[in-house]
Amino acid sequence: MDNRNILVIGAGVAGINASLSLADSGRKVYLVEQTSYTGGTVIKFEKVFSNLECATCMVAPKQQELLTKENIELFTITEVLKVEGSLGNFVVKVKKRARYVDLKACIGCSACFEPCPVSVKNEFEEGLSERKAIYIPCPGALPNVPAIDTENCVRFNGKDCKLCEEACMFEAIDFEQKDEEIELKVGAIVVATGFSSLDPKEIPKYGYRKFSDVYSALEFERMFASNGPTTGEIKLRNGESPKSVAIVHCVGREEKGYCSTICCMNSLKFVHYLKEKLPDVKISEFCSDLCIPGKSYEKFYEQTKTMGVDIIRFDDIAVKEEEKGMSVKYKIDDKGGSLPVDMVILSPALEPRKDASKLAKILGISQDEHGFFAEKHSEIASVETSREGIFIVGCAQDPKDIQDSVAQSEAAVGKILSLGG
Amino acid sequence: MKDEFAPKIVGFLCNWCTYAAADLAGTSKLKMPPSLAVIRVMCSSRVDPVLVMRAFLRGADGVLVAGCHPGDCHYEKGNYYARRRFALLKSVIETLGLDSERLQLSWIGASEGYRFQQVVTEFTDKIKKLGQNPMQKKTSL
Amino acid sequence: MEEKIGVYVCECGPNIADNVDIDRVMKTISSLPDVDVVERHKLLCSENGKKFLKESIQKHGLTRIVVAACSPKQHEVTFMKVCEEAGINPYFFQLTNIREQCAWIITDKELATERAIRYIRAALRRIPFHKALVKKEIETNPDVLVIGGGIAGMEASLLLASGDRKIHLVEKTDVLGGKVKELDKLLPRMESSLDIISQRIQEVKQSEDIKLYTNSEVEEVLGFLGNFVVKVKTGENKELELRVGAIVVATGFSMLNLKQLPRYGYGQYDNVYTALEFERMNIDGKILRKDGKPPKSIGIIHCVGREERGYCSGVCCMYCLKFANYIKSKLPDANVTEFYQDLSIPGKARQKFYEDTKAKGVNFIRSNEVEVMDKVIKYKTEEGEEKTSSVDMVILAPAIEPSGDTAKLAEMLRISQGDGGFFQEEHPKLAPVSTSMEGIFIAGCSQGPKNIPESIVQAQAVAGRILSSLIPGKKLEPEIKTSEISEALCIGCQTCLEVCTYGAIYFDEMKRVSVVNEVLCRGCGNCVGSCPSGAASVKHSTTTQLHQEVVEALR
Amino acid sequence: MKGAILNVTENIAKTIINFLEKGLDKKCFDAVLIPIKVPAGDSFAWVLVQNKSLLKDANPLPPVMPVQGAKALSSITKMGKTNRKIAAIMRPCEVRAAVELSKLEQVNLENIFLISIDCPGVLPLKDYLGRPKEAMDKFNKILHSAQNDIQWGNESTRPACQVCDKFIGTDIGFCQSNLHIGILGTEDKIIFLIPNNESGKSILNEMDIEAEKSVDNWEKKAKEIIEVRKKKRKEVQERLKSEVMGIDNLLDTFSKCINCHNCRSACPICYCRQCYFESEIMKLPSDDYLMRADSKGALRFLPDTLLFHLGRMTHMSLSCVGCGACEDACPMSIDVSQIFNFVADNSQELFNYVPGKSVEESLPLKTYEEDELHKVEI
Repeated sequence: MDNRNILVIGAGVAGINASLSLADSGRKVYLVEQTSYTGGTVIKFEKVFSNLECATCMVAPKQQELLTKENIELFTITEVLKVEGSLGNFVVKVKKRARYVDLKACIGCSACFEPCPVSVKNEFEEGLSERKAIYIPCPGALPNVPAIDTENCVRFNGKDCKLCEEACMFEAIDFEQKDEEIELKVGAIVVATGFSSLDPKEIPKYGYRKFSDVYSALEFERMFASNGPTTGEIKLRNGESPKSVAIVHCVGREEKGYCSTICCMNSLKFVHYLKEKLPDVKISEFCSDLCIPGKSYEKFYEQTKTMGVDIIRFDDIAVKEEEKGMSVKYKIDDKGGSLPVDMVILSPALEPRKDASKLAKILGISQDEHGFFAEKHSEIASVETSREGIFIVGCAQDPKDIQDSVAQSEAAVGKILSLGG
Repeated sequence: MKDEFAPKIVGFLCNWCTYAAADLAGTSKLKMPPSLAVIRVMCSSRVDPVLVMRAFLRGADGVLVAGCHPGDCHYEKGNYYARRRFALLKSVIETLGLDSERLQLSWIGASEGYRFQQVVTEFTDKIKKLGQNPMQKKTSL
Repeated sequence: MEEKIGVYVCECGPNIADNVDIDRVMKTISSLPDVDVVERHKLLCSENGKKFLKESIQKHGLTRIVVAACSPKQHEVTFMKVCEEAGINPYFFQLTNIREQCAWIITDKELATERAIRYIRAALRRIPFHKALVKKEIETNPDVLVIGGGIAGMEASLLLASGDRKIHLVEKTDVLGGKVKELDKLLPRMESSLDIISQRIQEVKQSEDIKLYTNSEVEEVLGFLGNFVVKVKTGENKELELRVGAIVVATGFSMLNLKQLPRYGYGQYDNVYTALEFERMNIDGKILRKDGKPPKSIGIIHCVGREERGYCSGVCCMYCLKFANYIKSKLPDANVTEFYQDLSIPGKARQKFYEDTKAKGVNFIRSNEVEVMDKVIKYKTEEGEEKTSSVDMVILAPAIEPSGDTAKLAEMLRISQGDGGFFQEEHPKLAPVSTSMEGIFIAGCSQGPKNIPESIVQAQAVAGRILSSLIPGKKLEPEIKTSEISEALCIGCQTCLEVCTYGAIYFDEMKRVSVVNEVLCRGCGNCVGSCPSGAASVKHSTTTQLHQEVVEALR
Repeated sequence: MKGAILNVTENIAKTIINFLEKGLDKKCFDAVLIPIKVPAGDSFAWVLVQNKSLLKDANPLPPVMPVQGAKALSSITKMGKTNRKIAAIMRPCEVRAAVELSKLEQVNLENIFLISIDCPGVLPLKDYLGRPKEAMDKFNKILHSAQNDIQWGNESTRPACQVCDKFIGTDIGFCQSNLHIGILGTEDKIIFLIPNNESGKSILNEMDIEAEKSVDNWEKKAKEIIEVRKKKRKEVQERLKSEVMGIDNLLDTFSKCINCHNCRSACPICYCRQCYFESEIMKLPSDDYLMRADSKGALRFLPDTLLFHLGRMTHMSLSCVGCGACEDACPMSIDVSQIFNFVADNSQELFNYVPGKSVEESLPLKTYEEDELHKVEI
């Protein structure tokens, strides 16, 4: 392999792990991340199953190591435009969008947030709280440097506003920064772009975005997050705490035609969240099949059951509005039932990123019928693709849990380093 | 406000979780009483009971040992051992009738800036109610 | 020679200066007897800030540096580099946090200034006790021992083997291929497992960088990362000594012994087969009952032993569906019924395989209580109704268990067994293929029940971990701030040895004292917290250094 | 509970010595570790006897405990196991201390045949040294009142012995000796030989002593006395709570302490090569003491007396077997053993751990449970 440098696309937990291992082995790594922060979806979690470890405690040391590692060059707010060449000699063109804040000068003191007049929904917080036009997604995000969202910033929409620049004592804010296209020469590419969740709005029977207290899994996660919008308080839209909660699995499984692997465990985790804050809340968990494989997952399920949750199986399910709160109507074989609840949490299917097909074309790799990137051989080469030198890891290849995503990222490193050079 | 009792609390914070939570509380500008003197240790299991005892007998109004939640320890099991040592220390102090209320063990994760603020504030209030550590004035100590 | 101490206070723009009276801090600290230089700077971590610091150190010939600025987690490394460039040991340096834990959290400027002064004085009390520490490097042997010649062991060996790295593959039986070679077809495309496995076996046998030892077992493992010495008893009963840098455990799994569960009728009634026996039958070609006739109605029972083992093995649902396909292709009009508790068919491709199988007329019955009698399966439906289904053949999917020698190997390698008795990974999420004993890796079902693709990914991951850390010709740089045990003070009670998570302390039988292995020690200090006599101590976090900070806090 | 019954010839001590001599003859063990009166006659010392004839003036149950038996056994086996069998005849607290030390690698119990004996307690060294003759008579009176006196040996023995509820060398005393000699309620006519494990039984077989007799009435009497002791122990601890506990009481109690650290030297469980409180860690520059004097107004010297005692309690309270050796050793007669015993009871209760009960049971600080002690977490 002539060129030893490696391009990693996506700075989630799989991308970070691959970059660190490749850097440890002495390779130069270009890590390209679409958003302004590292950590991907995992840092949105408060805790991870099955040992309920705090996600930040787990990932933050890796993020910090990433930022201080010599031979890793991190490109944030950057996307891949073009990929040419082959194993050992790829030429990749990337578009690095302007952050409008100098990564070196800024020390993350957040003095520039307060004066900014703009306030819009914060995507990182799933819209549960607002952020300014100059923002970091959540306290503790790394790199701890804000970015200016030109879509909402009034300066980029005609008004001559310099409030953030004036508040900054380090002249870190530079409105003249330009997007730039950069050419990277690499020997191999690791695609770790992760997944996105099905928008439950696409399936009307769940009443998502229609009834007030129907939340998606990620929304509930951010509600429970100690560094999130409500600093961990579980509250309904009207500010009260829910007395009864329904957690619905397999949202979109029928429509998608596959089981997304992690929703059962993630939903069982929510029982611990709820019981921690609301000890006597009544919880019912609606599932069609329990997907809890492996040596530790059933133990977690048994332990969760002892906390007082009734598991209700269903073939079909829908959420109806009542005068007070909602009710979950479910059917199993020929019997059915209806359960009044104050809050509903939906576990939506995992699906490929919206821009997966665009990236597949750029990389010259194929997708499977669901839109996930297609592996070369599902049994013995699940991290390789039809194009030699391009590897796919994590949920970009197939919905899986953090352990398998990290294992796949390490496997890609193994394949790359074993090619020698 | 000057002569009001300002407690002196020694805090052994574990580098990976609680010290990170303290930093996060800082970056989030969460205000808290200036009573805690932070000492950074790599793991809560580094704190041996006699180190805490020396601070306590030397007159610390309060001693806080804080680390990762059990199961989150960066070194896998450190905090389990720390918990046992702390329980032993507290039992010895309690049996001897010295107010063991002044010793506190708390688990604070890296993203729990608010919890860190809450623990420091509540512990300071508790110590204010207990008053100054009598050991400070005992000449024969 | 008296130490020359310099204190540098960073204003961090407004962040510290706004809430800490820097002038008062400078005045107070300068008045202290043992401080030679006290300087301030607008932003020490900026380029010119670092230049200013370096030049000031060199100009005054300082030997100890205290910087009062932000969190050590952010810039300790930055300033240690500056000290190094300025010519002093980076450990003669202490960064004290007067921003996140002082200026930003204390409202009253008076009190914040008082706290900042205390933190600087605490660092000043501590710095005289700092000792110079130097980066260590240790020689390593790049070769690798792989235990287990199954699909995972072979995959790891093939990826790791190279000109400058020899692989020693030790296999207990006389053939490679492990359990996979006992399977007829592989999911999902029903390819013959022989094609895939034999090609792998050929590659292993032909590689001159892989030394294969069949009918061999590991007897003893000594040493540590980069320097293992392993005793292997080979087929010809010879004892071999191998020197390797890393060890990969790929010992696979064994199936639950069905004789332990009489309610499934294995061994009591005819035509009750285990999954592997049924695979054997298909490899031989025909599905026949004991009396030589093809079966008309077959029952396939999932989750056998799941309750007893306390976990779902995750792979049985898929291979039971595969069995149904075996049957439907060989005996199209045979009646097939599958009894399951939960269908574990995760991932993008598995549900489709289930739906295709169901479309072939296979019936599925969910039941948590199933009993096999002679030519009949008794089961209880979810509503509690007792039902029976007459069958003339039963196939059982037993739970996956750790392989027989797991306990012996765990003890020999000083790694622990976790849930289900499988080897315990170092971290369930971020380090699934390494163990707490650095240099010892686990792959495949030895780490937990999993299917073939996941085992292969784990084997490739082990290759990733070894290829990126154990590099031929490159020395290992272990943790610098490790613990150390004073031979004069240690009485050999071994409390530290037993609390050490990483097996980084061993007992010197001759001197009867415990000794720290600085390659494995990660500097957590648990041993120091457990040592009553203070014989153990952690470099750069000694009890005296910590006590000095306590003394200042209580002044 | 089964055991053997031996008829007493002359007195209990003689009978036990004959038993030991027979053991030596039959090669069940090669040497005996047993207390013998010192030539000056006013104390006893542990002696490793190999020549059978020297056993004649040995005393398996001396009136005083100048040296805790476990310390003697530790100095024999600290550097590794003996390759010849030694029979050590000690009090239950000495056996338990030896078992505890074996878990700390300071005693190696291989080839050691531990024999325990019902212990009526021992006299304070001070009382014995002054007038050994009268003290010996007083001790024998206590010993022989073993017939039915429920208050067995609970006034003139040491305070620690008066409240000791683990004076029996079998499971009811949480003790794991190989063989236990019961003398309670035997009116000096017989003694019981009760094997606690296989090696105890095999030794008795080798000496063709059949151990199938029931010892239930002995056990019943022992349990009665244990209950009495437990009650007395609670009463003493209540008294301690009011008289000694609390910062001022503690400071007064230890104000007489002269920092001789005898209590540590006599303690079988304090095994460190150099005590933390005498190591470099505690040696501070003079300005540290000036600073403390400055903030308190005055500072007593030698400093950190209470720190030594409290610190030692955190180190040893989990393993303290309540043998009272510390109190005997204290020149200033501070009732240290009662304070340490009280602290030890609470520490051990925390992990419901009984020191020296079993070799397999790990020391509490060498292990952990994932889900425990939530009451100390805030």
